[in-house]
Amino acid sequence: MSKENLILEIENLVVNYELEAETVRAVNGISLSLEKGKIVGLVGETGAGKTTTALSILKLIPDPPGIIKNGNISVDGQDIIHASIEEMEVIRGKDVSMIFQDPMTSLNPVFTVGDQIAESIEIHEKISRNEAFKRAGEMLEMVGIPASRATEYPHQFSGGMKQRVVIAIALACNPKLIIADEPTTALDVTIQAQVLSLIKDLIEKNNASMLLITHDLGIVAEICDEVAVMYAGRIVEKGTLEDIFNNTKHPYTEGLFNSLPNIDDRNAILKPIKGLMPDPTNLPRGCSFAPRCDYCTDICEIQPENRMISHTHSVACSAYENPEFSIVRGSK
Amino acid sequence: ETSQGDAQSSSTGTTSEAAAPTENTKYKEEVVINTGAQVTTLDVQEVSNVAHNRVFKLTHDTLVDLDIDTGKIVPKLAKEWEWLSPTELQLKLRNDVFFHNGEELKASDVVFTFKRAENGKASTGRVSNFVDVVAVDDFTVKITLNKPFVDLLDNMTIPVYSILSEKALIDDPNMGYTVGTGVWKLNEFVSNDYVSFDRFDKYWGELTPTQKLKVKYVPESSVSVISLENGEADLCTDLTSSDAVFVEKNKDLSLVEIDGTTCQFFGFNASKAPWDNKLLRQAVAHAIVKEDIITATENGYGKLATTFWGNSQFGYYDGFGDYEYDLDEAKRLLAEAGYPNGLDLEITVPTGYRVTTAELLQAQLSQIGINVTINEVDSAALTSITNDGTHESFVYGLGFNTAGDDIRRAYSPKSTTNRSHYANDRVIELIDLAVAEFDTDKRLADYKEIQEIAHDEIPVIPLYYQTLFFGTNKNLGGVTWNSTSNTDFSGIYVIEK
Amino acid sequence: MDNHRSKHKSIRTEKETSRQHRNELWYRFKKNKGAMLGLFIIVFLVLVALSADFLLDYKTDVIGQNLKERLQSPSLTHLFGTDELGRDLFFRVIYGARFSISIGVISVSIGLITGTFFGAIAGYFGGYIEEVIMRITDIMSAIPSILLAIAIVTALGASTLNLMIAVGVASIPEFVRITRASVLMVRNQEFIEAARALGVKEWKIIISHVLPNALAPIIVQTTLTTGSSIISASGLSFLGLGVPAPAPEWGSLLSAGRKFIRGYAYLTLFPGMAIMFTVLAFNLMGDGLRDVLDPKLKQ
Amino acid sequence: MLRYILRRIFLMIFVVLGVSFVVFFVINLAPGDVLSKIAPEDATLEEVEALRVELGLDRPIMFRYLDYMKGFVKGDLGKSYITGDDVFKTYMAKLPATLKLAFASIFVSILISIPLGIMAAKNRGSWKDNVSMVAALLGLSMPNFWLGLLLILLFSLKLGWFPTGGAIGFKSLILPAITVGTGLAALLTRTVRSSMLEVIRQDYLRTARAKGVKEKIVINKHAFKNALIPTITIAGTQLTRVLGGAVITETIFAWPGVGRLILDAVYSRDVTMITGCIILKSITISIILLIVDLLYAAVDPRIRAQFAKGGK
Amino acid sequence: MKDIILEVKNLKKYFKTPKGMLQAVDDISFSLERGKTLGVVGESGCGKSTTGRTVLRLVEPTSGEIYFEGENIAALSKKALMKKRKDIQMIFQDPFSSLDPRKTVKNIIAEAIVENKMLKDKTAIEKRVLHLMETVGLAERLINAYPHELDGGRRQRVGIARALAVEPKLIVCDEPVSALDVSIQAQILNLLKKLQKEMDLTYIFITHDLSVVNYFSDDIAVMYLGQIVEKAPSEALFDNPRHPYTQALLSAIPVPVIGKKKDRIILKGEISSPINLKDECRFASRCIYADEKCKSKSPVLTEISPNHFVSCYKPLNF
Ligand SMILES: Nc1ncnc2c1ncn2[C@@H]1O[C@H](COP(=O)(O)OP(=O)(O)OP(=O)(O)O)[C@@H](O)[C@H]1O
Ligand SMILES: Nc1ncnc2c1ncn2[C@@H]1O[C@H](COP(=O)(O)OP(=O)(O)OP(=O)(O)O)[C@@H](O)[C@H]1O
Ligand SMILES: [Mg+2]
Ligand SMILES: [Mg+2]
Repeated sequence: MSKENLILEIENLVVNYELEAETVRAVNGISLSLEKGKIVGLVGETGAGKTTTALSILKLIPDPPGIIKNGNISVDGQDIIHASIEEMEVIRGKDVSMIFQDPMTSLNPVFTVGDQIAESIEIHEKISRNEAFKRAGEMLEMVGIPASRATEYPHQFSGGMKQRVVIAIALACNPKLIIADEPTTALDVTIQAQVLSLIKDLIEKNNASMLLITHDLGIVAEICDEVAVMYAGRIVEKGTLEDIFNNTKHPYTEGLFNSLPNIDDRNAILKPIKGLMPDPTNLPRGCSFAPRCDYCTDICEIQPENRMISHTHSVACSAYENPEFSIVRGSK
Repeated sequence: ETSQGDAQSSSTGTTSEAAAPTENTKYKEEVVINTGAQVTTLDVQEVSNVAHNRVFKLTHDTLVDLDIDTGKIVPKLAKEWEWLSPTELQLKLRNDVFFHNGEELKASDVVFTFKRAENGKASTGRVSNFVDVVAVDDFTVKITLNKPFVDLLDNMTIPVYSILSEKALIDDPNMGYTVGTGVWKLNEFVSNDYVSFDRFDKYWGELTPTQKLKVKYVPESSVSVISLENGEADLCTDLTSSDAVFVEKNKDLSLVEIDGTTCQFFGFNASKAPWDNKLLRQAVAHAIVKEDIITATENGYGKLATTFWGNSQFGYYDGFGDYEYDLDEAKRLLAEAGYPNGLDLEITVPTGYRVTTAELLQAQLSQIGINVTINEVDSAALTSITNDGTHESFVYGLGFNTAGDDIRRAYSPKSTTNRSHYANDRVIELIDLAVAEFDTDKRLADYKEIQEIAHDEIPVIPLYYQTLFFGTNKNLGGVTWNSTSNTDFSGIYVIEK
Repeated sequence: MDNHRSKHKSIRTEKETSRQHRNELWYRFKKNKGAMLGLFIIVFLVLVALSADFLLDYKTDVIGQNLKERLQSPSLTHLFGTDELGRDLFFRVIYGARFSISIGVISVSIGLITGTFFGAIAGYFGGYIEEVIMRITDIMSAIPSILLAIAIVTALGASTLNLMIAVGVASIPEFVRITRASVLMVRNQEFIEAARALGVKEWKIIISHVLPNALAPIIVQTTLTTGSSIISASGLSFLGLGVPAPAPEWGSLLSAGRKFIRGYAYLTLFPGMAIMFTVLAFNLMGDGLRDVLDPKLKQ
Repeated sequence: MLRYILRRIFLMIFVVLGVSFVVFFVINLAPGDVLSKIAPEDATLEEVEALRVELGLDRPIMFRYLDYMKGFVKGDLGKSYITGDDVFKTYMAKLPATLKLAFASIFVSILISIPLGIMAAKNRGSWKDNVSMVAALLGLSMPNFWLGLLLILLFSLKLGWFPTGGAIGFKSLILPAITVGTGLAALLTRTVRSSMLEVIRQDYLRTARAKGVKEKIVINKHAFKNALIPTITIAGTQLTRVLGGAVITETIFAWPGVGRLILDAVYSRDVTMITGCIILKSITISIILLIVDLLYAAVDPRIRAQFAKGGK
Repeated sequence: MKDIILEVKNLKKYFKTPKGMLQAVDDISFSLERGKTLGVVGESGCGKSTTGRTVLRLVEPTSGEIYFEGENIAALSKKALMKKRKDIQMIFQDPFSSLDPRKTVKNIIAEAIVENKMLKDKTAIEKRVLHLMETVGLAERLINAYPHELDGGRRQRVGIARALAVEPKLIVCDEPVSALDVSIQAQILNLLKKLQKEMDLTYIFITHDLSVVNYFSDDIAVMYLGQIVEKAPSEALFDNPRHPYTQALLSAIPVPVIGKKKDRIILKGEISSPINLKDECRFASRCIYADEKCKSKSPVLTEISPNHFVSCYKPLNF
């Protein structure tokens, strides 16, 4: 895996939200890299720090209270952490663009969708307004909306169409990297299916890469090449689809799978993870999953190291100090 | 809201003269007068009060005028006149007078005017004693009265008797009354805001050098003064004593100070118990310190009043002493009236400066055990309260005309101006006698007797005569100053440096 | 479908050491310096108003006249100087707090109670009841508040109580609107439906669920209106419809002093400042409360 | 759209009827009547009564009201008892001055409040925020007449920059507009600030930033246009307030507006004038509110859509 | 003999809107056996919640009958309804807005008990509250907590405890887990299952998550634009969906198993507006099989195999 081939590289990223009374440790030293042309899924529960990670890449963390404490991020070899705001403004929307979770609120209600798509083009390609607007129409056609509707406002669109508009905005300038933050969570299943297949097609067509954030393992199974599982601001397990789904190593990942009702076996019993995610302002010492973990032992008091299981698969669990150790799911 | 009534006055008049004008003096083209009272109509027969009369005198002329220095009646539109009998007055008109619409003034206009006066709200009472007005010829009019009326000529100097143009009112029944014979011709009237005038060059008398005149309504008096200091206005009427100071201090301005005829008084409802009791009223009169009231309400400006009579009105008499400040006597009278421990009294007072007077009365009367509450109302409410007679006492002011018979409205039991509801048959008898009496001495004796009765029964306690302040540009001249409505601004001019 | 946001909160506010809701509000309020200053001034004024009767003798100190000492500039003997009747302005301003504060408080209570009552009914029941209430509100607000006040004061006579009524009545429409809007927001929340499913009676739902949750904007409006009521009352004094003399209500003092505004500026300065700081205090507190109570601004 | 406007006009009729009724009766509650102003000083009590009968003021109020409404239905608002002038004409003569003052003060307040509000919101919690909020509040906390007098003392007397009053020329507008405007500015600043705070949290701003839009444009274009909607609401209601009640400012600056006209009419109990003016005023206000609503529609396409549907 | 606890016949609920009549629920009928769960699935806005609410008469039905234990709820007077209400309860989707933020857990749960005069004594009430909390798995120490201090899962447990407080027989669960994270979701689903077993509860389980409904329900009704398009026992429905919409819906579910890619039926367009609908098959505009007939008259729900109802002119066969 050569560095040139990486579109995104995150090293040891730490992000805190420093509030008046407390500090939320949202991201606690994650490292992640993304090869060109690949789709990587970032999975985790609410509050795991997925969005924070994504926003860090564009340096869009709300500041205050958010602060990038530590770490390196580079996009296509370009250093992000030390880039000025002006430099970032050039990167945003051009090299890296983002699709947000909620199409209902991600579009500005008082501008036409055409304008909102054209704005991005106008900024980055330095072309005239009219031309940009024409391009916006083409983008709309591309996501399956008649160009004639470019002059309409977001409220005139349905949820699925709005999400397509958001996608059109993100893809308007042929970005190299797309960060999709739960792009279909707000949509109905049938619409979700439409949108996902659209995204996938467009990514392939544009030869772009994508970081797909979701909490739906089903979606990951369907379109991702690699997966990273996040828990309490850390990546606990990372690998190819095959590694994670069929060769699960981390107890948390196992818990996630066990929590899902199996559509094919309606009599299978759900085995939820006990307890709750720890309070990010008050993380336990050592492994943050330990309090909920069935396999927890004394060594979990120490922060687990990332351990390569194979050259694609890594896991952060101290239980593997013991070579005998295996989780239930993995053993079956 | 001041109720200075119709007024007409005398000896205090002076004519203001700025540095004597020379050949090539430059005059200000437009002169602006600020007034604190509104002008609601330009029809002389509809309203008669100080603020309106000042304006009426600009556009209209009366048949006769009053010489302020001598107190004599002098010709105006009428060159000469003659009493043919005690009830018949014949007047000869000038024959060089034109109305603003170009028509010549004729006797028929006078006849028309007095005929129309029967329907005017303000004029109807004025002509109720007219039996007939006839045009003897084009320039001679004869007025016949139903009974002798000594004060007729005096009264006829009030603008409500101004002569209107018959032609103008036939041409334009709505606005024709604005056409007069005065030196100023109406340009624009914006009610609640201003009235502006152009000079009428065909005026029969002396013309002023000023081309345009504007009378502006500025309700807030301190603002009015500031606008004078700024040069936005050239003259300010009716300043308060506290504002007058600033005019005095300013070397570009001059202050005109005139003894007023408006008597500020403290009146009782003499027709309602317990204040129908003379003793109670006398007790109060002994407990009041009028000087303090002048000091606090008027910053010391004002002339102490002992009689309820205009101080330039015919028949004015102040030979008897005032009630002495004597708390023991006051308490004795209270006890005699049956209130040894005092009693309650409500003073109804219109909003404004008179409230201070009421506050002082409250403090002073508390000394003799009278517990005063102050009922502050607006002037419309005050009028209806006093008309209905539901009040106990009130603080108000009354402006008098020069004519002696003007006292009638203050003491006639039916008059709305008699807010005390005071009724004394002898007083009425004396008033009736006096107005038909051509012998001046006898008349004066009648009026003296009235004042003695009133002084004893004291239905109103006269407090003081308000001093009037006008602020002017230092270079302003041409104004005939007078205590009340006879102040004549029509000759006004300002010399430009 | 947007439960995303609430999930955030759930994680963040999940504390093993559960801090009480009210304490938290107070904590946030305390951090707002302006609001604290406002509260401080108000508490101070209320204390002054309450103790005025002990500190001063109304008959001598407050309305006792002394013409020999009229119109004296501020000095050690007369901190704020004296007025045209020689009354000590400092004492009058102090005593005036009683009037001005109670005018603010009582007139607001009138607006608050009436407005909230009708607003809640309109918002909760909707339909034609709402239509009627809202149209009447429209009518009331179409009549200029100052005219309404003038009419009331002239009709009922000038007295402190009538002034309060006048100012209070004029503030009703605003309270109706705000309450209604706020109730409308709460009305459609699921917990209201849950209460109904449990068989809770409608009026009880209004009182124990709807109003408490709709209260925040009403509280804010109350503090803000208290300030503006004091201003309105002073405006009425200017028009001669204020608290009758010789009571030293600040608006009356200010308006009585205005003819001396040039020669004896202190006569308007001190009452003016008193009004200004009081109103400012109520406004600061209102703004602070708004920040504290508005759940959207929590972060 | 048309349906919406028609509905509003229908409501306007309803409000007018209610207003006329309330005003007519409320004024009659007050002691004193117009006769105290039109009867001559020297009138006798009988003459006053005669005049009352002549003017029909002796009849029961209900009849007088019905008579008035009869005229009103025919489009006749009656004549002033005091001046005899046509009420409609008088009102219309005063309206321009009032409108001028209202719009000028709204303009002044917008001029102050928008930059101040945006700055405060952008720097929430900082000293800039605190200072501008306190400054805005000070404007609100000063009784209007006091502020007006102080302005006159400073700018007319001391500095001589502006005239003390009267509605002549642009200069005369400035001080009254500031007097009314500062109070409004305080409210507007707060509205701008809080709606900006609201908008600043919205996801679509993040979208805009993610597109690479410059921060300044994000605030001034994307955020502001959204924050404008509540601002227009408040500005609209404030405008109506100024239209009805700048009485005090009008008095101090001798501004010949509607408020003063109504006030004077109240003092003289000129019932036709008061009722007529207030009816006209509420119509003026309704029209302005309608315009404000249409203005929202211009800013906010969602509202435009609602209008198009005819709903509210 | 089946013990039918609820029978809904020709239920309609229309809302007046400025655009026209919104047919939120349009002529649906179903029945439900005691102790069983009926799953209701469908896309956003198809009328699931309205159906649930109408069953409780939280919204007044436009027409139709709702027989609960043989009694027509739709015809009850307000007063009688008040008494009946406690037999049917509801658990809401949004655990945040369904709890009064100003009440403590104790008050929220106790309100139901007090209002229905089930207990009077303070300590008895508190005991009952604690018992209920234990039943739904809430720690005792949370009794005085406010909703905002709780996470979504716990809040949802409070909602459940509140519903249980009045000892209902039927509970309408309106998307009770869709706002929760998977791990919490599983906890709540397990809890609901446990309670059903213990208390012999009957559920109407509304959701848009098909994998959940499959796990949870005995029967499933698929709704589309205010109507039930297919209703069958869960297995039958999943194994053999007959309506084209059901089929598309099932095929759209992403399954967390790699390689398990089904033939996806991607529907064109989106669910259309339920206002002023014409007499045609409501799915016709999105259906690949639709023809003239579908567009001329609305099909009716017919039983095509035992207990399997479909509303389609050409039910598919697999
Ligand atoms: N602006 C903020 N201020 C304070 N805390 C924040 C802020 N944004 C996020 N957090 C906290 O940071 C942590 C991580 O949040 P983040 O949004 O990255 O999670 P996520 O994995 O995207 O969750 P979700 O699945 O809910 O979107 C959470 O505890 C969240 O409450
Ligand atoms: N009170 C109401 N007034 C008007 N329309 C309503 C009302 N309640 C619901 N609707 C409309 O009825 C239709 C069905 O709504 P309902 O809430 O039952 O859908 P749902 O299937 O529960 O959707 P979701 O999955 O979004 O919760 C929707 O179009 C909705 O807009
Ligand atoms: Mg997120
Ligand atoms: Mg629903």
